[in-house]
Amino acid sequence: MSDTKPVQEQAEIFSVTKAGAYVQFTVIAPGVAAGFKPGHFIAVAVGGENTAMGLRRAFAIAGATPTGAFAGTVSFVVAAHGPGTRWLVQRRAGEVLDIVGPLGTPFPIPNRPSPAVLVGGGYGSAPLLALAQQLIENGSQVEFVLGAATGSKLYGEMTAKRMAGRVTVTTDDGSAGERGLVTDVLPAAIERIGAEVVYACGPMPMLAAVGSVAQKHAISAQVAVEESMACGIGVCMTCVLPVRGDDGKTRFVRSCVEGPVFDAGRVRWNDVGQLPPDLVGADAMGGH
Amino acid sequence: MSDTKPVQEQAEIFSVTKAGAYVQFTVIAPGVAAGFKPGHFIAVAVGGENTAMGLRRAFAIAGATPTGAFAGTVSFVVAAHGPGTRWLVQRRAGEVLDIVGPLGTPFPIPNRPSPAVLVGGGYGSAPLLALAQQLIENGSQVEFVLGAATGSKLYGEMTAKRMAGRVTVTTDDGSAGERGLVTDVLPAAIERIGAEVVYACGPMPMLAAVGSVAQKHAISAQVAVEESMACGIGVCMTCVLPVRGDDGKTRFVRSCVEGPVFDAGRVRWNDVGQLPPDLVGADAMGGH
Amino acid sequence: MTVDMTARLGPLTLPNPVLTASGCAAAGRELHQFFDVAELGAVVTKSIMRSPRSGRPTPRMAETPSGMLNSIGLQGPGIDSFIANDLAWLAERGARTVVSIAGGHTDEFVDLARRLAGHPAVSMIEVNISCPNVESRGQVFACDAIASARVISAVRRAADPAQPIFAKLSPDVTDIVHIARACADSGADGFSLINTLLGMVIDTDTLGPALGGVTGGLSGPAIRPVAVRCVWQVRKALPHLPILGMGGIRSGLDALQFVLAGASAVSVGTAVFGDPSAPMRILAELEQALDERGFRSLAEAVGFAHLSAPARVGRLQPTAAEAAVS
Amino acid sequence: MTVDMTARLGPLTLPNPVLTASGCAAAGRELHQFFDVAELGAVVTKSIMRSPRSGRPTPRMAETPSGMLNSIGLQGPGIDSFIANDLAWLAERGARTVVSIAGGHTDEFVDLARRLAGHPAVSMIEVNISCPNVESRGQVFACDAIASARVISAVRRAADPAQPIFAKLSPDVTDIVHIARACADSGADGFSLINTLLGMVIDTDTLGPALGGVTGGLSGPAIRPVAVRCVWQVRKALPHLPILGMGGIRSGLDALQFVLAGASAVSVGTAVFGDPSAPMRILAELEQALDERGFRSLAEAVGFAHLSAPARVGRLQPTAAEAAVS
Ligand SMILES: Cc1cc2nc3c(=O)[nH]c(=O)nc-3n(C[C@H](O)[C@H](O)[C@H](O)COP(=O)(O)OP(=O)(O)OC[C@H]3O[C@@H](n4cnc5c(N)ncnc54)[C@H](O)[C@@H]3O)c2cc1C
Ligand SMILES: Cc1cc2nc3c(=O)[nH]c(=O)nc-3n(C[C@H](O)[C@H](O)[C@H](O)COP(=O)(O)OP(=O)(O)OC[C@H]3O[C@@H](n4cnc5c(N)ncnc54)[C@H](O)[C@@H]3O)c2cc1C
Ligand SMILES: Cc1cc2nc3c(=O)[nH]c(=O)nc-3n(C[C@H](O)[C@H](O)[C@H](O)COP(=O)(O)O)c2cc1C
Ligand SMILES: Cc1cc2nc3c(=O)[nH]c(=O)nc-3n(C[C@H](O)[C@H](O)[C@H](O)COP(=O)(O)O)c2cc1C
Ligand code: FES
Ligand code: FES
Repeated sequence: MSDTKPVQEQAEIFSVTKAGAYVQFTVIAPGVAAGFKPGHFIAVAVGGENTAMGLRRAFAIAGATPTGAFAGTVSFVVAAHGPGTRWLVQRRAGEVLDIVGPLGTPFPIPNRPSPAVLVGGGYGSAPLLALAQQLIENGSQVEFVLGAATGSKLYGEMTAKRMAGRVTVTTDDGSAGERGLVTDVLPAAIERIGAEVVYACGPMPMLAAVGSVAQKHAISAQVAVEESMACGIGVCMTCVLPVRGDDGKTRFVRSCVEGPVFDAGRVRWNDVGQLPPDLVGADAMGGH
Repeated sequence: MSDTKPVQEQAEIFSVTKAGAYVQFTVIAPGVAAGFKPGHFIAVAVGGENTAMGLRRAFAIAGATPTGAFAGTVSFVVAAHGPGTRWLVQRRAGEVLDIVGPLGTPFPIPNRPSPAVLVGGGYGSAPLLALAQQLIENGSQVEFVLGAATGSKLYGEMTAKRMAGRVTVTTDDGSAGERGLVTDVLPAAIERIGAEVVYACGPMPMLAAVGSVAQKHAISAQVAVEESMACGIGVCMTCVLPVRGDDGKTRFVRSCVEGPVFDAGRVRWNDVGQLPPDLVGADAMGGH
Repeated sequence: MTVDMTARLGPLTLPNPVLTASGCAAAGRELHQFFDVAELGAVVTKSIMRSPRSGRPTPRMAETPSGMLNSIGLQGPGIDSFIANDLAWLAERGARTVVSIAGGHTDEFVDLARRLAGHPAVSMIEVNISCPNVESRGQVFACDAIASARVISAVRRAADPAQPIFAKLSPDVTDIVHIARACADSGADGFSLINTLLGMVIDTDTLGPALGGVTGGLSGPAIRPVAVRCVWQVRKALPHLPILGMGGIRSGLDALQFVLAGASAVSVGTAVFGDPSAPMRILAELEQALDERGFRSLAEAVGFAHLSAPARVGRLQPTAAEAAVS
Repeated sequence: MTVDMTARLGPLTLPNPVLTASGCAAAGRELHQFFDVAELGAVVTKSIMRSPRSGRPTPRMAETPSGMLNSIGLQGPGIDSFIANDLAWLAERGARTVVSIAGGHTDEFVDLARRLAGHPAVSMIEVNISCPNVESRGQVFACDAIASARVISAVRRAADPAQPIFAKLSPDVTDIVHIARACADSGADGFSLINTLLGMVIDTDTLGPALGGVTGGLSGPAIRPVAVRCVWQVRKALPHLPILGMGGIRSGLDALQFVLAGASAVSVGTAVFGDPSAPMRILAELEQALDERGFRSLAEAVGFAHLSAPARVGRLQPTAAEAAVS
């Protein structure tokens, strides 16, 4: 379990701004901001009073400003997907959101400066911006690879450029940057800076692919996954992934607590949604 | 069934104004306004998208302006009671309400001028204001008796005064008008103008009491009831009351279609919520 | 948009698969103010019994989260008045009609079926066996396979052979497939799934039951997952018998869930209370949803979810295909 | 506010009547970040089995109107690890603990009960018989009176006499009172009502079942009316046995419905996912609601709704009294 204690806050919306296909929120949540590390996420209640939607929605924290002259704020990026996110993107500054966070296990930071490539798919780049800043502060060289289906679904390109200088963009339709996938350009980026680690956030197939590229270069890939979550705090067991442990055994582990950040090399990507027979406890499932 | 055909309209809120303990809405609903007669009600969808509240809420139409220079409007008065009305009173001008109406059977209008006393309990006075205007137009003398638990729960006193001149007010706590019940002052009002009919709208116990006062004066009382309604259009049978028919037999009749206006003398007030054995079809309930 | 929306309920063919639900549309008259009831797949009328019935005392309903409880108690005018007035009115309008019948004992069901025999306006009979059997301490017929079988076989024998009979089952049973099998073996031409779940609300002001009938039937979107599960189970066990699916359908995508699970047509009930024109809207939404997913006909989609993921993928639009394989 | 909130579950006395629900609070650790779990009436732990269990493949949940489906499949570390880690942690915190046990056959339940005997942290055992019986083609124990009775009597004999055992029943049965009676006759000290309803969602993009487990358990406010009805029926039939009520409780007034219907305490499950501190909020709201209605103790309110309206009126606050008589 992450060492920072999550809190529940009634967070006033400070600003809501459109960012391409997405909507970026900044909310006043000093308690969440205080504990924030890159890779953490929040769980937001949606639908308001008398809603039929009882479950929270999870969003990666894109950044946080700890309490100083002003109360601490937290920002996150929302893609309208279904009813909950559609409700969310209709909120306005001044309204209050019920949020819980910071949740999950953040990205591990190397204890000595190490060149890193940060790979973001769609809004997946949101948590990487704060991560980049932290890496740069500890003296690491960073380079970005941002990909999306189309140009409007890229996020944070400008900020990334400002921080890291080098940003390679790919889109499936070629509407921005190079036509293709992030994994087409990732190897070059890794070699350019002699990266010792790759960080990634985005759709699961992309994370799996990034993982194998890193493996080919014999470096580690730390990736933030998205699994359907009912509670987000570790009590319900809906969000599990098959992950290899130190003992070499694979278990279903909670991506809301042990994750969302995992070492890509330990996730059994091809077994996601399956029940591999060698999984610890799979034998006991026989009768049921 | 009422002869006017109800319509469903997406009605923009033209104005929302506080009126004592109540909130008065005026919405743009030409179709509803066109068919309106005093006593009609509307059914309003509440809670918005993804709400857990699937049923409409019923409100008496307080008044309507048919389409002329501007599109027709309909007004109604809301008392915050439970989640649905609490949601409603938080709406603002410019928002859109999904309403169905006009619904129900309106107040019967005597075909020749006839002095009438109009008795309103709480927001029950709302539909009586439009009724008074119609009666006055057909040459009938009208007088108002308005009652409520307390002064802030009176509605329409000023408008009533302007239209009818004579308005007697009673409150349970004496905070406005005379301390007491509408039925304490009703007999005097009836005698003052030699009323030939009493119209009333308000809580059921009040309607029953008004009915017996009218009976003592051997005049008819036309009262608008409030029964819990699921559909408001006559298809579900939740809103029934035990009402005596022309054949002298009592049946459960739908207050959303045959009502909400009934001849008080025909409603078996003491049997509301009961299953009187002489009710048509009560014998068939044996096994079930 | 050129999806063939023809719905086949065994021997019965309807121009489209969206019907009303018994008890949620009376006999069509009131909804006819909002749309032409002849445009429905069919009107399903409120369950009718032999004699006039008062129904239960009020309060008869309580709103619940994404649903409602009702305890109407089958109020109705009795079969004679129903045929003379309601059925006649529906016939005039050219509305296809599914007549729902209910009884306190087998004989009552039989009488009702006989009375409807040969009536041109009757497309089908829905046998509401989710009602109390006076001969067994008011236990609901549909909760007992033997009682259900007895009613269905008797009705099948008594009814006009040209009129298909569907058994309307209750979800309040340990094994709905067991009940469905008993009905199938007794000659049911299909199933209406599902009736309401038995529920209760305590009024926290009066501190007693909120309903005059103490308990009531739970309906609306709240019960949809239970209804879809029942349709899925019965379709899996008895794939040759058609299903009229219902339970919390409020949109075309809700209806699509039932179709994919195995329903050949759907009834829209409680949703009508919130939106009187819901059936017509849902029909349009369902046709569009089928079209977007590459189905050329409703029939292709019936029971589609029972196919394996790979078998389904061929037919899916890109986005869905990804989801299915990923 | 001076309402005595002491809750009595047969031999067991708890300082207050609000517990977590099995599978919705793991073993308390995570919720302890939001409030002190020792302040709960008790922590009810996720059903534990003999050996480690992987649970079912994902997706394991689908949101539904005012509810959700889950198909976790009883993932857990097995009894040894549970006692060594989870139970030890709860004991350290001084948290009262209700341990939920599940098994594939009677022997597994018995072993589990034995392993828990004499453990000081165990206030009570909740026997989750709403799980599949491997010896009868995976039929759920709680759907068969004989299988239920067999498990309960075996567990009662094997368990520490000082540890009350509650039978947790499934609502997916024709007659829950029949199952409850069988459990009572077999020595159950009380009942936990209710477990989830079997439900299903079809994903309209993949056109197949939304859950890896195909069907799942429906929980949340959607099922509350069914849960209240089950509590009412069992309380009416077996008034001498205590009930732990649950199913869609999200507020103090929701909890009050269960208490009035006959529950001596309540479990808060799905609501925790939407509001991690829900149990503490609900406890405060329930105490206030009891106070406003003139109850001096929780005990006075248990089963109150079974009294006749006149009998109730004496005790009501004015507004409610009017409502009750009008
Ligand atoms: C750790 C984590 C971080 C995330 N970060 C972001 C982010 O920064 N920006 C963003 O736009 N989205 C993010 N998501 C995805 C976001 O949570 C879903 O898009 C959202 O929950 C969908 O809700 P909905 O009501 O719009 O859609 P619906 O499909 O109606 O949601 C129904 C249910 O499924 C769950 N669900 C559906 N899709 C997803 C999904 N992709 N991931 C998890 N749960 C899902 C919902 O939580 C809800 O319980 C993140 C998800 C996770 C798990
Ligand atoms: C013909 C008619 C005319 C009405 N006119 C007015 C009016 O002009 N102004 C006004 O403020 N109120 C009026 N009411 C009452 C109003 O409909 C209820 O106060 C409202 O439905 C309560 O909804 P809620 O969600 O706030 O309360 P809840 O108690 O949460 O409602 C739950 C359910 O019970 C039903 N219900 C609860 N109380 C009533 C009630 N008193 N009458 C009918 N249904 C009820 C609701 O429709 C809903 O389905 C009228 C009711 C009827 C039947
Ligand atoms: C007010 C009401 C009355 C009903 N009356 C009947 C009835 O008379 N006969 C019947 O078979 N089902 C009856 N039902 C059940 C519906 O036909 C339907 O099976 C159930 O409500 C589930 O569908 P829904 O969620 O779309 O309403 C009634 C339902 C409601 C809400
Ligand atoms: C995710 C999840 C997991 C559950 N796991 C269990 C379990 O392991 N054992 C059990 O007896 N009940 C389990 N339940 C059922 C709950 O304990 C409870 O009986 C049911 O959810 C109804 O209460 P609720 O609506 O408050 O959640 C689970 C429920 C959910 C939602
Ligand atoms: S979402 Fe509940 S355990 Fe992860
Ligand atoms: S409210 Fe449905 S019939 Fe009157």
